Amino acid sequence: MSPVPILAVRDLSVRLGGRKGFLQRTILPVQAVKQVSLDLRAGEILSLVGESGCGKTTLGRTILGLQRESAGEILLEGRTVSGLAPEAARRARSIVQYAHQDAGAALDPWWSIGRTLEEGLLIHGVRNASERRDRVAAMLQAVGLDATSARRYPHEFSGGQLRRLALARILLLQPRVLILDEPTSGLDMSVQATVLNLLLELRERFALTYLFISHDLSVVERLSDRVAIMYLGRIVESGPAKQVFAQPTHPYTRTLLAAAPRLTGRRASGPSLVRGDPPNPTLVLPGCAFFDRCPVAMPVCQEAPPRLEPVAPGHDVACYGAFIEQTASIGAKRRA
Amino acid sequence: MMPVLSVRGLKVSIRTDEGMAEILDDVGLELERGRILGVVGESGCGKSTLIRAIMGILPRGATIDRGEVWFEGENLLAFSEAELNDQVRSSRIGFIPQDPLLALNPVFKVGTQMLEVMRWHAPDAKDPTGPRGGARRKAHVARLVGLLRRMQVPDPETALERYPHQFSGGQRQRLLIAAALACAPGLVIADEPTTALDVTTQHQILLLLRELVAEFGISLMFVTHDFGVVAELCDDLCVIYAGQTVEKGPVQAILEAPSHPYTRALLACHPDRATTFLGIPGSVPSPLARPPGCLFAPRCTDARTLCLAGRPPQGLAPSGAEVRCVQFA
Amino acid sequence: MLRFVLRRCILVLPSLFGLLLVTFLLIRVVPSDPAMALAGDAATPEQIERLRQQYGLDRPIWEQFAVYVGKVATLDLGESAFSRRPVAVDIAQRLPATLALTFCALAISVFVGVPLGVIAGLTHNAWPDYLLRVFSVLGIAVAAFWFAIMLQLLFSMELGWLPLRGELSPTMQRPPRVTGFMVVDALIAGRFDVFTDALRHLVLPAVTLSLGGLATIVRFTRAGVLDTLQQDFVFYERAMGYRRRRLVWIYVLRNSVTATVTQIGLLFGGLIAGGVVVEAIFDWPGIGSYTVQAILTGDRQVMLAVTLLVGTVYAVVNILIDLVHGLLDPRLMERA
Amino acid sequence: RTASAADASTFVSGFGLPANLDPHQVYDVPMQAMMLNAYDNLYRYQNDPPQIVPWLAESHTVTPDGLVWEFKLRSGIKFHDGSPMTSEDVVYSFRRMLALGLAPAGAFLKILKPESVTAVDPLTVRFKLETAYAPFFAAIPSISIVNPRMIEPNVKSGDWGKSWLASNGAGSGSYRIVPAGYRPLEYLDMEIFDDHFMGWAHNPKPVRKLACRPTRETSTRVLALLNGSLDCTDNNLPADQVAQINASKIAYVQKDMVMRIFIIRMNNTKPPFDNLNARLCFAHAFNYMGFINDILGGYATRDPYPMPDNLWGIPKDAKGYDYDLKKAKEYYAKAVAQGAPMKRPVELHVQSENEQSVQGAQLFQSDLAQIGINMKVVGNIWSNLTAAAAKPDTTPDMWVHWVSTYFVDPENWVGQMYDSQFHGTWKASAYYKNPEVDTLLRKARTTIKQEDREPLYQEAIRKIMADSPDIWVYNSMQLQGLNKRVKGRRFCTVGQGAEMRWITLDG
Amino acid sequence: MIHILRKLSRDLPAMLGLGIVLFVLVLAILGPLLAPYPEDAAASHLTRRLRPPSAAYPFGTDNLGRDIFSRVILGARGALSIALTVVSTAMLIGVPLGLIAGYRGGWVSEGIMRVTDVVLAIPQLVLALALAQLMSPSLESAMLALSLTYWPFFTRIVYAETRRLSASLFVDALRGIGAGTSRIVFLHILPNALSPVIVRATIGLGFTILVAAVLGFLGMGATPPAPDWGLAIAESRTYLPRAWWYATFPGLAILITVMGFNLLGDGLRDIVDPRIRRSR
Ligand SMILES: Nc1ncnc2c1ncn2[C@@H]1O[C@H](COP(=O)(O)OP(=O)(O)OP(=O)(O)O)[C@@H](O)[C@H]1O
Ligand SMILES: Nc1ncnc2c1ncn2[C@@H]1O[C@H](COP(=O)(O)OP(=O)(O)OP(=O)(O)O)[C@@H](O)[C@H]1O
Ligand SMILES: [Mg+2]
Ligand SMILES: [Mg+2]
Repeated sequence: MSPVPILAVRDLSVRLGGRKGFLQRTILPVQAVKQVSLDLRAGEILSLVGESGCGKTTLGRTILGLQRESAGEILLEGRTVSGLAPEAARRARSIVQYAHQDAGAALDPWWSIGRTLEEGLLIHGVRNASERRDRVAAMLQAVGLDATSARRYPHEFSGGQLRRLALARILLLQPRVLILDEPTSGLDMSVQATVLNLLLELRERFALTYLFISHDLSVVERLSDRVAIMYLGRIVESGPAKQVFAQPTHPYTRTLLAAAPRLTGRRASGPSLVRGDPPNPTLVLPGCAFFDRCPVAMPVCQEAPPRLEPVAPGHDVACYGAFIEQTASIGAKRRA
Repeated sequence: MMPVLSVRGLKVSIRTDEGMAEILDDVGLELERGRILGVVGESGCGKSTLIRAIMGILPRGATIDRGEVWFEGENLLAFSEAELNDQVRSSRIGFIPQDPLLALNPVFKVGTQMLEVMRWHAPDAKDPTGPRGGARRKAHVARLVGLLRRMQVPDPETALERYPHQFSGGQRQRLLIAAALACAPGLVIADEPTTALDVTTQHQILLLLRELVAEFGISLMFVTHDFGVVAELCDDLCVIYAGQTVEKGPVQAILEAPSHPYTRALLACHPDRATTFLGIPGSVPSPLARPPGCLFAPRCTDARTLCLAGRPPQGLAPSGAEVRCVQFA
Repeated sequence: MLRFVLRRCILVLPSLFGLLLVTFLLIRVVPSDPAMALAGDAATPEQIERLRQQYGLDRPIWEQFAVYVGKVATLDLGESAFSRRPVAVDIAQRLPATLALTFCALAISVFVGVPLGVIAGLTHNAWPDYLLRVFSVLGIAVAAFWFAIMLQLLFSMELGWLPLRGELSPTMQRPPRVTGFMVVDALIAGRFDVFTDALRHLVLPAVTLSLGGLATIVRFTRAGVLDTLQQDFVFYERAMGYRRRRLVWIYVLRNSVTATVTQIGLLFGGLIAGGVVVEAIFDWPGIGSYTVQAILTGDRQVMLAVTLLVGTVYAVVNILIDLVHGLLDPRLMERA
Repeated sequence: RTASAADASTFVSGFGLPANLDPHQVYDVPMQAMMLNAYDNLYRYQNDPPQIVPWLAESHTVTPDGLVWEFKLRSGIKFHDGSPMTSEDVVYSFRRMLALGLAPAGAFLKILKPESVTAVDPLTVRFKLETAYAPFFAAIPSISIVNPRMIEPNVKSGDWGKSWLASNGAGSGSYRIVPAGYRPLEYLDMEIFDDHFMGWAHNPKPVRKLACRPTRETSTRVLALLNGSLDCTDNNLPADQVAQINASKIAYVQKDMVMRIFIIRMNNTKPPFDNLNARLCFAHAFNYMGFINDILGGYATRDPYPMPDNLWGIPKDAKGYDYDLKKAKEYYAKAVAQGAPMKRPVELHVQSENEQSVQGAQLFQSDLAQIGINMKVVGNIWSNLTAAAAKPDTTPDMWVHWVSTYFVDPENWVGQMYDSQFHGTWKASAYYKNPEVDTLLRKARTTIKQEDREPLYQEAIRKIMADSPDIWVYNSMQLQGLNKRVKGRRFCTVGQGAEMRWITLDG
Repeated sequence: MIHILRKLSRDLPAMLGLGIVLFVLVLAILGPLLAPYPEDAAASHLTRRLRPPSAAYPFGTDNLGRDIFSRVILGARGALSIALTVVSTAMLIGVPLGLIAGYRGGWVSEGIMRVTDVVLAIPQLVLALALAQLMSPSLESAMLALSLTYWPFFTRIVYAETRRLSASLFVDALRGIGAGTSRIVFLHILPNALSPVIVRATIGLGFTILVAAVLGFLGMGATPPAPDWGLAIAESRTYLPRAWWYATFPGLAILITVMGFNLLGDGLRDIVDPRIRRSR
C-alpha cells in the first residue's frame, strides 16, 4: 500500500439546509457531518457503517464535490481539492465517482441506457461516436449485461441489473476511487451476492479503491479491509474490519453488532443493548451524541464530544468509556 | 391440533396488459396457534399477493383460480366483501404493513385512524349491552393508550392527537403494531414490517413482536425476505419461489439442513454462510410465462430431465420439512 | 398560522404594485381618450382640451402614476369617466352580485364536481369513468352563451320555472341594502318572498357559470383519487377493514383534493372573467359587465380599479387556498 | 306559465340607461329617454315629424338680431319636492349646465355666458347670446330644469352637486326617481309624480311605476318580450327579429321613422380618399338597396344626403349615388389615371358589437373586391374610434357610424359634419374642407329665420354631395318590440317614444 | 412512442379525442377542397340570408347568405392556427422561464415567479385591448394577448416540475458525472418536465379557441368576413333564438374540437403520469 492515501479527509464538516426568512419559521441547519477524518489507501475497501440519517450519503457526496464542505480539507493523492466552488470541485475530483443509493432513480427515465452511458463519455470529451459505442458495449459486457441492453430503458431492468448499469456508467469515466452508497440495499440475497461478486471483480480489473457505504454488517464484515462506524455525523470507531468486528469497542458498535440478525439464530433474548430511537440530527448536544442511548454513559460524556483515540494500532474509538476501559485493562496487564 | 390458518393449493392470477400473469401457482402453508410462521421469498415471488388473497383485498383484475384459505375452521374464500369486513379484518386478523412511512394516512391524526378501526371492529363494537357513543370511544382510547404504552411509544396520551409525520419510523411501526392488536385478533399477518427500518430499530421491533405473541397468545404470520430475521424470530418457515411453496417446516430444521435446492442456494448466498459471493445463476421465471416442470429447474445445479416433466409433488425431507422437489418425491 | 397569513399578505403587496404599474402602462396605449368620453357626443375640441387639463391628463405619465398610487393607497379609486361616479362606489355596488354568482357557481362546481370526480376515479377506465370524462369535457367545451340561451329557452320560456334575466323581479321591492348580497339582505329584512325570488334568479346564471369549473374539478379530483388509490395507506386501510364508503369519502377524498383546491384558486380568476358572458346574457348586475362597459368606453379609471380588484381577490383567494391546504394537510402547515 | 313580471300599473322598460342620471353631464339617446320622464324642459319636441312645443315655458320672444331670447314660464309648476319652479331655477339650471361644460353644453358654450342668463321676473328668463345662433332654440329642449333646493345641500367643493345628481333625481318630470332605486346601467325605478304641472287628466290609467331594466343581449331582450317580462325592448331591434315577434300572441313590433342617418366615413386627407374620383368610386360600390332591403328587411329609407330625409333643408332634387359597379370601375380608372393609389389596401373600421355595421362592411367588402379594391374590415370599439378621429392621421381610412338627433336642426348634421371648424370632433372626421361650404354653413348658423336658412343649407348640401366626402346610406326606421297591452304611445324622434306619460296599460 | 400509442389505444375516450383531432387536422389542411362553397369565405349573397338547414345548405346560411357548412369547414384552419400559435408562443415564453426559475433558485427564481403572479392577475381583456391598440385590432393582436396571458401557466408547471426534478437522484447523478448546467436543464430536465406541459398544452388548445371567440366578439379578435367559429357565434347572437342553426353548428364545431383536444390531453396525462402508469 502506498504511503500517501489516495483519498484523505481531514476534519470535514458539512452543514445542510437551514432557512431564515422574513416572517418565516427559522429552520436551523443540520450539521450532517462533523469533523470527520478518513484515509483511504489505494486498493482497499473502507466501509462506512451507520444508521439511517447519520450522514453517510452526505459525506460521500461531499467527497465527490456535489456538496460543499463547511470546514475541513479533502486531499486526493496528496493534493488539496477542497474549498472550491461546486462545479470546480467536481472537476478537480474526477477520479472519484459515486454510485447512488437508488440506482434506478439515478437514471434518466427518458433516455435509453446506451445514450445514458455514452453521455458520460461525451461529457468527458470522447467525440468519436463509434468509439463511444464500442466502449459502452465493452463496459456492458464487463458488468455482465449483454450489448442489447443499450437500446432499452431503465424501467425495463431489474434492481440487480440497474446496479450493474450504474456501475458501468461510472466505470466508463475511468475513476480510481468509487464511493458505493448502499449498493446492495433493497436487493434479494441472491442478487446481492452477484452484485458483491461483481464489485470485487471490477476492483481487480480496474484497480479501484472503494468507499463502501452500508448498514448491512454481515456484508461489511465479509467485504471490507477497514470499517468506520458513524453516528450522528461523527466517526465513532474505525479500524481494520477484522479487529473491529472481533473487538467492538464503542458501545454503539456493539449495539449495532448485537442488533444485526444472524443466521445463527435466536440469540438469548434478554434486556437488549439497544434503547431508544435513532437520534434527531437537528439536535445539537454538547457532549457525546450517543449519550442518551448508551448503556455505559458517564457524566463526562455529556460535557464534550469524545475524540477519536487509538485503542490499538489503526483502531480508533471516540468514547470516554473505551478509553477508561483500555487504561484499566492496561493497568490490569501491568498488574498481572 | 387444527392450524389457525391453513392455505391449500392457492392459485392467483392477474390480468395485465401483456396477458394473464400467474402470480401464485400453488401455495400451501399452515400456521399453528401461538406460533410464528415465517414466509420467505425473493422479491416478486408473490408474498404480498398471498396476504392480499388471505385478507380478500386482491387488486382489480385478480382472480383466485383454485385453492382454499381456512381460518379458524372457516373458508375465507367463501366470504363476501362485507362479511370479511364485518367478521374478519382487524377483529380476527390483524395486519402490519411493510412500510410504516407510507401506510398511515398522512392527513389524519393517528388516533382518528386507529379509532376508526376500533369503532367497527373492536370486540365491543357489536355488543349491544356495552357502553355506546362517547363512553365506548373513551374505552377505546383507554385501550389504545395502554397498547401504545406497551409498545414503548413515548407520550402515549398525546400520541393519538398527533399526525403520522410527527413520529419516527420505528415509532410509526409501533403504532401500526398497536393498531393491528387494537381489536384483539387471534392472528396477525405482518408483511415485511421491518425492511424499512434500521437494524437497531428492527431488532427492537422483533423483540417486541416476540413478546407480544407470547403475551397476547396470538399467532403470527411474518413475511420477509431475510433469513436472518426468520432465524431470530420464527418457529416455522415457509419458503416461496415464483408463487409456489417449495419448502416448509420448522425453522431450526430447515436452517440446519435445507433440503430444496433453492433454499440451499439462497442460504448459501447469505454473507453469514457464503464462502464466495456467487449468487444463484439465472433469474426468476416471469409470471406471464411459467415454464413447465419444476420452476426452479432452469437455475438448479442438480436439475435432471425428470425435473422438466411436470410440477414436482410435495415430499418429506429427512429434516422433517415438506419439500417440493423430485429428490424427495 | 397567523404568521404565515401575515407573511403572505405582505408579500402580495409588491405583486399588486407591479400589477398596477403594468396595467397603468398598458392602458396608456389605448387611444380612447377619457376626456373625449367625458365631453360626450357633441363636444367641441375646446371642451375636450379643458377636461384634459382638469384631469391632469396632460402631465407626464410617471407623475400621473404617482398621483394614482397615492390615491389608491387612501382607497380612492377615482371617478369613472363614463358614469362620472366614484369608481369605488360603483364597484362596491356590483361586487356583491358578482361574488354571489361566483360563489354559487363555485359551490355547484364543487358539490357536483367532487363526487363525480371521485366516482370517475373509482371506476378508472370503465364506463362511468368514460362517461364522466366526456361529460366533464363537454362542460369546458360548450360555449357558455349558447348553453345559457338553451337554459333560458327551456326553463324560462318552455317550462316557465325560472326567471329569464336580472337579479330580482321588477315588481319586487328591494330590501334595504346591508351587505349588498341580495339573498342575505332579504333574510335580514325578513323578506322571504324576496329571498326565494332572488334565489330563483341565481339558478340559471350560476349553473351556466359553474360548467367550466365543474369540468376542471371533476378532472382534478379524478386524478387526485387515482393517485391516492395507489398509495400504500389505502391498501392498509382496506386491510384493516375500513367501511368502504367512509374509506372513499373521508380518508381517500381528503388526500385527493389538494390539487382540486389549487384549481379552485385558479378558477376564481377565470370565473370572474368568465362572468362577462353570463352577466351579459342574464343581465346580471356584476363586475363583468362593468368591465366590458369600461373597455368599450375606454374608461381607464375603471379598468385600473377592476384590475386591482381582480388582482386583490385573486391574491386573497390564493392565500385562503393555502390556508385550506394547511388545514387539509397538516404537513404543509409545518413546512411553512 | 309566462313569467309576466309586471302588474297592471307597472311598466317594465328595456330601454338602455344613460351613463348616469345627471342631465347636465350626459346627453345622448338613453338620456333623452330618461330625462323626458324625470325632468322637464322649457320647450319640448313632440310628435312625428317633430314639432317644438311650449312645455315649461308658455311662450318666448326673440329680438330680430337673434341675440336676446326671453322665455315666459307657466305658473304653478312644482318640483318633485313640492317647491314651486321659478325663473331663478331656470337660470340656475343653465348656469350649472354651462359651468359643468359637459355633453349638453356643446351647443351653448360658445354663444352663452353664465351671467347672460338672467331672471327678469319670477316667471321670465332672459338669454343674451354673444353671437346670433339659429340652432339655439332648437337646442333648448336638450336642457333639463333642475331643482337647486335639492341639489345645493349635496354640493361638494363647488362641484354643482355633480356626484350627487349622477345617482339621484331633482326634477319636476312626470316620474320621480325612487330613492335607492338606481344602479348605473342595471336598473332604474321611477314612480308617477301626481302633481306634474301638465296633470294626468289626459290619461285615466297611467303607468304608475316605471321599472327600467336594460337588457344587453338581443336574444334575452326578445325572449323577455315574448314571455312578458319586458313591456318594451329598446329601440334597436334587429330587423331579423321582427317576424318572430309579430308572430307571437303577446307582442308586436312598432316601426317609426327617426332622424338617424347611417354613414360610411372616408378620411378625405388620406390617399386615395383625397381624390374625388376615388371617393366616387367607393360611393358607387356600396349596395345601398341590397343592404336596406335584404339585411335591414326594408326597415330604413335610402337617404343619399348628409341629413335625415325628413328634415328641412334638403335639396330634394339632388340626386345621390347608386350602386353601380360599372360606374365604380370607371371612376376607379379615372382615379388611377390621376395617380390615386387605388391598389393600397384600405381599412374600414366598425364597432364589432354592432351587427348591422359589421354586415354592411362585409357587403361593401365583397363588392369592392369585385372591382379590385382590397378592403379590410377592422373591428374596433366606439371610444377608440372617436379618440382616433381626433386627428386626421389617426383617423381610419373609413369608418361606420350613425348620427342621431341631439337637436332637430340641420346644424346637428350637415353643420357639424362639414364645417371645417369642427375638425377634431368625430362628427367631422371626414376632414372635408371646402371654403364655400364653410361660408354657407356659417351664414346659415347665424341667420335666424328658417325660410332664410333653408336655401343656404340646400346650396351647401349640393356642393358637399358633389364632392362626395362620405357615403350616406340610409335614414333609420326604428324598430321597437312592445307588449300588446301598451296603448297610447306617442312617438317623437327625440326621445324615440320613451315618454311614458302618454302610455296606458291595457288589462 | 409506440408504447404510448399502445396504451392510448386501450383508452376509449382518448382514442375518440385523437380521432377528433386528426379529423379537424384533415379539415384544416384540405378545407377549401372539401367545402361545397369555398368562395363563401368572403362572398355575400343577400338573397339567401338566414336559411334553415336544407339539402343545399346542410347547416343553413348565415346573416349574409353564406353557407355555414362551408364556413365551418373553412374555419378549422383558423381555429387550429390560433390555438397552435397561442399555445406554442406561450410555451416558448413560459417553459424556459419555468426552467430557469426552477433550476436557478434564489432571487432569479423569486423574481420570475413574482412576475408570473403579476401577469396571471392581469385581466385578459385589458391586455387584449392594449395590444389591439398597439398593433391595430386583429387576430394577431388577440393571439399575442392570449399567449401573453397563458404563459404563466406553463411557467408554473415547469417551475414545479423543475424544482422536483432538480432535487431528483438522476439529476444528482448527472452532476456527479460532471454534466454541465445547460446539458442537465435542456437534455434531461426539460424532457422529463414536458409531459404535464404537453397535457396542459392540449387542454390549452381547446381553451384558446374559446377565449379567442370572446375576444372576437369584443372587437379585439378575428375580423369579418373570416370564417372564424368564434366570430360566427358572436355574430349569430343577434339572430337567436330564431336562427338556431347559425350559432349551433359553429358552436358544435368548437365543442367537438375542444372536446377532442381535452380528451386526448386527459388520456395522455393518464399515460405519461408515471404515478398512474404504475396502476396498470
Ligand atoms: N438537503 C438537506 N437539507 C437539510 N437536511 C438534509 C438534507 N439532506 C439530508 N439532510 C439531513 O442530513 C442528515 C444526513 O443525511 P444523509 O442522507 O447523509 O444520511 P445517510 O446516512 O445517508 O442516511 P440513509 O441511510 O437513510 O441513506 C439526515 O438527518 C438528513 O435528514
Ligand atoms: N396489480 C398487479 N398487476 C399485475 N401484476 C402484479 C400486480 N400486483 C403484483 N403483481 C406482480 O405479481 C408478482 C408478485 O407480487 P407481490 O407483490 O406479491 O410480490 P412480493 O413477494 O410481495 O414482492 P416484494 O418482496 O417485492 O414485496 C410480481 O411479479 C408483481 O409484478
Ligand atoms: Mg444515504
Ligand atoms: Mg411485497
